[in-house]
Amino acid sequence: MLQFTLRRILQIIPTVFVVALLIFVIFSVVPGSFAASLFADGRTAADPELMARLNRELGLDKPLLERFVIYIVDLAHLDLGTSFRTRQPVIELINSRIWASLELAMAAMAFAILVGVPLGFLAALRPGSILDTVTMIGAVSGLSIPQFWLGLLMMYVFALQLNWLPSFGYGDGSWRNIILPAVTLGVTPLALLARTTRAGVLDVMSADFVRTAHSKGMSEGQVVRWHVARNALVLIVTTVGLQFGSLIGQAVVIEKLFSWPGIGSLLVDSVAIRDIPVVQGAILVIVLWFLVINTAVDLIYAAIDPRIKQG
Amino acid sequence: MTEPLLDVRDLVLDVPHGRGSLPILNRVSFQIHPGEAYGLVGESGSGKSVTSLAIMGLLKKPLRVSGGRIGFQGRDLLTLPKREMRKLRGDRIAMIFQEPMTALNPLATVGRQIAEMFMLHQGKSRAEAAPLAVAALESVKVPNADRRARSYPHEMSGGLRQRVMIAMALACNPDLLIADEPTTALDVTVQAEVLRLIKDLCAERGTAVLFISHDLGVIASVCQRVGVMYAGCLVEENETAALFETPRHDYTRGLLGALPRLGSRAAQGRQRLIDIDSIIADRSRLTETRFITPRREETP
Amino acid sequence: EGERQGGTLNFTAPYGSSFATLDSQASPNTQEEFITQAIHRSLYSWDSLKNEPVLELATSADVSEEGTVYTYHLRENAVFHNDKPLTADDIIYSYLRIAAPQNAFPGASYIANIAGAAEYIAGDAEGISGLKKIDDHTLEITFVAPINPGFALMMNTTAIYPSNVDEASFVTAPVGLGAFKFEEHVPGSQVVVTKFDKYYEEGKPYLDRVNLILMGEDAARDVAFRNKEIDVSILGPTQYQAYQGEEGLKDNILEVAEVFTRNIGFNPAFEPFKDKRVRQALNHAINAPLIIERLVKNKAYPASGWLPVSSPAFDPDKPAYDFDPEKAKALLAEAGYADGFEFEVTASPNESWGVPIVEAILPMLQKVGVTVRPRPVESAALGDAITSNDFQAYIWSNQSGPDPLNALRCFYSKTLQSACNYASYASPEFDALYEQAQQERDPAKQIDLLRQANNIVQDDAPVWFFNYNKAVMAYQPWVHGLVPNATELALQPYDEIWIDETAPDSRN
Amino acid sequence: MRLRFNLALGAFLTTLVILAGLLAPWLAPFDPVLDADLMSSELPPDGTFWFGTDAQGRDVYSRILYGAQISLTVGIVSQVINSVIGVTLGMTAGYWGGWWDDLVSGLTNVMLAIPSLIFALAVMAVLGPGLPSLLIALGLTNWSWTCRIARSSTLSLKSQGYVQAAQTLGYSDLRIMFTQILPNMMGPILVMATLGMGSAVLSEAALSFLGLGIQPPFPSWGSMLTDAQRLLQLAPWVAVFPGLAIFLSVLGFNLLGDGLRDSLDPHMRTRKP
Amino acid sequence: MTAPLLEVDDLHVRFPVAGTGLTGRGKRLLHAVNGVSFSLAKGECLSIVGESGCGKSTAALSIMGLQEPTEGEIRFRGRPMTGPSAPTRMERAKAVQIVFQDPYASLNPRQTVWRSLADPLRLHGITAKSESADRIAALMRSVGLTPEQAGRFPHEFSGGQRQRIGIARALILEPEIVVLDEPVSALDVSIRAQIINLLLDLQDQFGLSYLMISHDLSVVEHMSDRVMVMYFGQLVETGSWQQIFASPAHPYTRRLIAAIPDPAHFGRISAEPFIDAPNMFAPPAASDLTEIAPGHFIRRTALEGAARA
Ligand SMILES: Nc1ncnc2c1ncn2[C@@H]1O[C@H](COP(=O)(O)OP(=O)(O)OP(=O)(O)O)[C@@H](O)[C@H]1O
Ligand SMILES: Nc1ncnc2c1ncn2[C@@H]1O[C@H](COP(=O)(O)OP(=O)(O)OP(=O)(O)O)[C@@H](O)[C@H]1O
Ligand SMILES: [Mg+2]
Ligand SMILES: [Mg+2]
Repeated sequence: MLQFTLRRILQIIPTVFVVALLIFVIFSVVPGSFAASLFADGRTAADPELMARLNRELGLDKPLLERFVIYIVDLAHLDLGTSFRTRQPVIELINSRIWASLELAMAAMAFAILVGVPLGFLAALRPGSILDTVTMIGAVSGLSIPQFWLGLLMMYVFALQLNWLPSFGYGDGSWRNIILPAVTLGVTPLALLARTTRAGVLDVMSADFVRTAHSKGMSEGQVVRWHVARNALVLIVTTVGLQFGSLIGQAVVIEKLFSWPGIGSLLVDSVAIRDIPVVQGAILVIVLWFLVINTAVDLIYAAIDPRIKQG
Repeated sequence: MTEPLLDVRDLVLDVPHGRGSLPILNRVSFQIHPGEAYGLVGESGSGKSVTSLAIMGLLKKPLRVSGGRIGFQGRDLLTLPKREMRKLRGDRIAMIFQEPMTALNPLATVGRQIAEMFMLHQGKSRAEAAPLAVAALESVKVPNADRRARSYPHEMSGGLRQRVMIAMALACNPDLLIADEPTTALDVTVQAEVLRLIKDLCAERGTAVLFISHDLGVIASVCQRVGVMYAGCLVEENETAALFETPRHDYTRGLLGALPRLGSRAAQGRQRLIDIDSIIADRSRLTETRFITPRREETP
Repeated sequence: EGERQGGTLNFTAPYGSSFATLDSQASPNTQEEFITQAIHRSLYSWDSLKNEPVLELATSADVSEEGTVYTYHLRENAVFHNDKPLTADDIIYSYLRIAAPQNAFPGASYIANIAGAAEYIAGDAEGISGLKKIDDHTLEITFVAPINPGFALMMNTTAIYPSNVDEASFVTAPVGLGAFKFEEHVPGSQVVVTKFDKYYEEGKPYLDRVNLILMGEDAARDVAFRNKEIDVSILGPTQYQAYQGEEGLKDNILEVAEVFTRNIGFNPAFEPFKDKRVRQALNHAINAPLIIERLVKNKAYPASGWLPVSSPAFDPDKPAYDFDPEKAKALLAEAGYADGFEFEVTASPNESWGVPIVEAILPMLQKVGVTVRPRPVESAALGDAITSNDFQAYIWSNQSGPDPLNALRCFYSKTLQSACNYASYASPEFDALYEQAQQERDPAKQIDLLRQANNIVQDDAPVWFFNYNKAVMAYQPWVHGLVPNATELALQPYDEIWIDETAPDSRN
Repeated sequence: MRLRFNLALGAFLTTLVILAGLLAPWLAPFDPVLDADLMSSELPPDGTFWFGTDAQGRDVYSRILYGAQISLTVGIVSQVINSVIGVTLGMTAGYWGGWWDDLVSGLTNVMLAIPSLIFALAVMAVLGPGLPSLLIALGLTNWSWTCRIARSSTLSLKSQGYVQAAQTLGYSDLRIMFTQILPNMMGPILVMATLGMGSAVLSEAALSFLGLGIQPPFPSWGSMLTDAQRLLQLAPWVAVFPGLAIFLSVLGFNLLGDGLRDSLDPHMRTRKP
Repeated sequence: MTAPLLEVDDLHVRFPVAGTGLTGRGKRLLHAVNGVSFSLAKGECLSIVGESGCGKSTAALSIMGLQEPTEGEIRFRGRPMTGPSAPTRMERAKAVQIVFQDPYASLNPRQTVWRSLADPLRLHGITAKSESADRIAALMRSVGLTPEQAGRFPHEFSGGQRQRIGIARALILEPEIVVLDEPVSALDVSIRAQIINLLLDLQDQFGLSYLMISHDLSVVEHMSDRVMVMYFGQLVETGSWQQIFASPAHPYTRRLIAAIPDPAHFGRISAEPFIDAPNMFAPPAASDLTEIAPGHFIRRTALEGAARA
């Protein structure tokens, strides 16, 4: 098990390396520059000398290959570089944002799990019932709604019309601020979870060993508790992991809309002003998060499912 | 003759189809006496499995029983309340399925899965049930039962898994064991071991067996009496030896002649195998043919 | 009038969802100026009411004969938040830091006016020769030309930092001379500043605390303002219109003509735009007032020329191009484009000076036979596209004040295209007038020359003159002391602001 | 029963979008770009302007009809690109195995690890806003799932008797892939593509919101919705209709995809009542 | 005996199996086929029997060219089918064809039967419509179907009919050898007889050589001329069908035969004692087969190993 764990963790490294390479290449050909973005709002006249000086100071005048080597060497020392804009280490910037993102992702995921899994379970236990139909229609609708449209609607209804919740921002970090963005963000994973849970439970319910369990004289409830739940969990854990892992990436839009100070809005803002080290750092961290979560899921998986450890 | 343990009478089964229904079983009747091994043979789709599921009360949705009765120890299983039926299942009537791979929960140790029988029917706690499960495994001659009880189904070979199924089925000393093609998925040599196990254990404990197979050879080596099913009907029933010697029904005759028999080439040279289709020209007529028993000798 | 001490102000920073840095000298963005405004002070400051720069950290300044040497007598009561009293050393330290070549700070171009600064910036000198400390509270600065140094040295990027603090800490824990001291930065959310008891202005500030809340999205700001979660909000056009029509909101709106001119710049390298008549025709063909009324919701003043209404050199008598499609067609025909032509406008997504405006002029120009296509670019790529002269036309918003001399520099033919002569304008008449104005020491005459120069630009129409921004701020009824700052309305003197007792409890 | 209803509703909505797109020039009462009269901007829905007008005075109804063309283009083209990339890589990887398989699988894992919206954002930043960039960006982002499915389908089809028979009959690898494997995995690929169309339309909206979508004057639903965001209070219809259009068309694609999957997978069919 | 059509010489097939080490290293080799040699004469039916997983199919796939042998040589009419001078797929196609176990997976569901039969013909240069039509019609009749039925799709046929089509496809290029991998074990009892009869008829008609894999010994006895018994990748006994069934010499062969439930001997289950399974990753060194009677060979080491266990 320890070997398995270590091996899965080691497997992350090449992926991260390729991702780093990929985003370096992409952002080395991106049009626009940090220096020019300083004057983009037209508030100050562009100063070509300043721009040239800035590019030199930021090392942007060096050849591409040299920059890449520096970047990779730094990366190997766990140094994500220095932000063009704030001239702070990127790692500090990310550290100041990642926790808000994690908070949001966890809240959204908690919402999705607490609502989605029970709904999917109940729907699967009574296929064809009204609850099932409504849940499944709701789920496919949840997957079809443009997220920021939903966010806007929620903002207007719950914040403006009903005045129940604050509409934006992190505030002082109270739970009231997180509700709207978390719910908006949680809709997609919720819908997916409800669907996979239902499908998973139905799948397990039609498995032969469930028939065996019935033939032993178990009641429906016992079958579900003793045999179905754990098997369905395997599927649910996968979906939860995939969703949780990619949630931070998906949160970009929601973070922007709700002015949530997470890594997603940092990323978008940094792309807009071409603060490339921050962009690269943020993407790497988001990817790393995805990989770590998925590795964790694999490990959980191995803990639940004895068949995994072998291979 | 003793009172039959299982008395299936005129069992009719169908599935709703449009306004009407499609027949699946057509007035199937047979009896099994305590301690007796009864074989059901027939081609694929003839209704062997649904018969066994009907007895267990495990028919799935579209299938329904629309006539007849299934008597078991004097009670009609078809009218038994669900709770009562649950108590019988596993305790008095147990079942072994074809695929030992999928019939076991992959995420639970086999010991746990056997122990459940004691927890369900004898009110044992988990701790009390565990050693009983090991004992059950020992009874089906699983080596190292103690260690095996802690392993998962995927860690076992097909033959071992089927032994686990047998241990599970026989855990509560049922009066009737239903085995639905328990060896089809196994290698010949393993099949022989499993068959012997079923045969010996049931004989030892006096458990009656309803043994389902499409392989006459397998049936012959386990059962005293055989029923031949065809298209939802029981077309012939007889003592095993008698059935082989003097098959009366065309279908039975076809079935016996369709397969080469070991040693026959050496004895008689290569003979052309019988093509059942050529014997039974009109398959649809067959469903209307009457049930043939040794007592009511009729030819269709 | 009953200024009241105490309370908390929730002020929005509306230009993005984060503060880039707390080091004001390092950032040219408006977003960071909110922090500067609260925490820092520069040598000069902008007087919104007089509409001119005034001395801030000095009580008086003596100017030499030729107008190039200034002797500043610094305030004796000014103290940094770390208790260090302000001395001439701090100013020299700050200007050196701003201009240091390895820093590449945006404020360097303002320091460049000081004698010897250019050499220092280029890395050829150890210090700036024009900066001389006379004593702790007397500083002599020599400028390269007789200019008004106030415009440059009032900028937030030329803020004065204490000379006894580790530089690295400016990014995270700024120390300044302002009325408020830094308390806390919640990244991506807000910066909190609190009252500085030793502030040099007697009795100020009134507020105990200001929360500078980040809120880039209009809609979010709107909702928050209506929920009374924030005390002031910068309004976009549609919100402006909505607020004007609502009881309880419409009375608390502050408007000012800001010193920005929105325009479509024409590249004379593109064949049709070589002809002045084509450029004029386009000015006639577009119904700017209608766009301003309907699309910009009157949150702008129609532009009659380059210099804005609030500029001292603005000429109220010079009429704007009238909307006259017939005349436009005639001009186009004269120029040989009777059948029209097609061109691309490089545009960012900005709602007030971006693609939506191009969309609105598209049918108007179609009517005179000219086909226009937006070429959308990201905001970050707009500057690059324009300064690299890679466009047929662009739509932008450019600063056109408050200093008219500096504003018109962008049409001086010796100014590089990439510097700010984006439309590559070159006119001998204009150049002559401009050079004269540069030398003129009498402010009134200088203004007059600039006014004439401005009118030449208008006649030549190197750009389509669209509008001057009207900045609009909504504030809650309990907020007092806001001023119409033409340089940037959102920048308010926090030390002047106070709130009355009708404010919600959370802020009282 | 429910299966058929869902499939029918999905087919209906999808047909509606296709018809709206194809017939836009005839159905739309106004030009989506040029009929912009600022004097009639932000009018609520009425007899002339069924869905009202937007800030530039354009007819929202006409723009939505034309917007269907763009959404369909985005959905179809991006999914065609996705499927071609995914199927080519997945099928060859599954069929040939070896280092090529390792390479493709590695690449797939990398792509899966980068959230698709962020990858699209990066590609859009490089290519600049606009329809062609968007098609490329979305076409390059979601092939990894298709690739995985194509690979695993190929692996299972490869061991099917008829594929092995084709090898023994002398078919070349390419011929086997095109005549034996590809036709037999079109089902799941089609399902992926249909579902992918929905997410492409959603991604278009999200990218527009982030300032990197298709830019005006093209009447894309995403950019309409983004523009309408600031009008939400003054002229809610400008936001409501494009939002609904996105929702209903994506719902259509999703229901159709689900329906196709269920009807292609008999296992699912028997399970659903 | 005539010159052998097919010769298999010391065939080895090993599969790398991923290890469980830290980086997935420590790969192990699974010896699926371990030194198998035999030859097949024209018109002969040679059967391979053995436990599930003992390498029967792998050996067959190597002969078909679907699995590269790790070692050893396969010759068709003396010409090597493996190694550098191996024939192309096209050339090989006319020598050996295969009939698969699962009739449901062995036909492309998206092609009509006609296309499944016509395409290979076209590929092999028979482009004339009339010629290929004639050949298909004749073949359809030979396997007991009508030419008209060729226009249908596989799902319109029953399992037995599909198996007939599978046989037709194997014969369409007129190969000399047909490999039968469990040709009847997936079929219902009632249909098996038809297919067995058909296979024997076709062998007569076309002078085919069969290499049959089966674990159903009664079918093997019925059809084969010679029988090879395989046990964990190795041949343990080969001989004529009479020798194998009348006087099995290897304990595994004996066990196999004894395990067959025989209707004639109802009530009797015989099971020889268990032999411990050899380790597939470290198989016993191959030793030569010993001839115990003319044409009857047996492997000694395995025998002794088994006897010891
Ligand atoms: N859920 C169902 N719905 C409709 N028909 C069914 C259902 N289950 C079984 N049947 C039909 O009932 C008939 C009998 O099936 P059953 O499974 O009992 O056959 P069997 O004799 O066990 O065959 P096999 O040897 O293949 O297991 C078949 O014709 C089958 O098609
Ligand atoms: N591609 C492969 N990769 C790894 N191992 C394989 C592969 N193919 C077969 N094997 C292994 O090789 C051994 C022999 O397999 P093979 O399919 O030849 O057995 P078989 O005798 O045909 O069995 P059956 O009677 O079950 O068909 C088995 O242990 C199998 O797991
Ligand atoms: Mg059955
Ligand atoms: Mg095999």
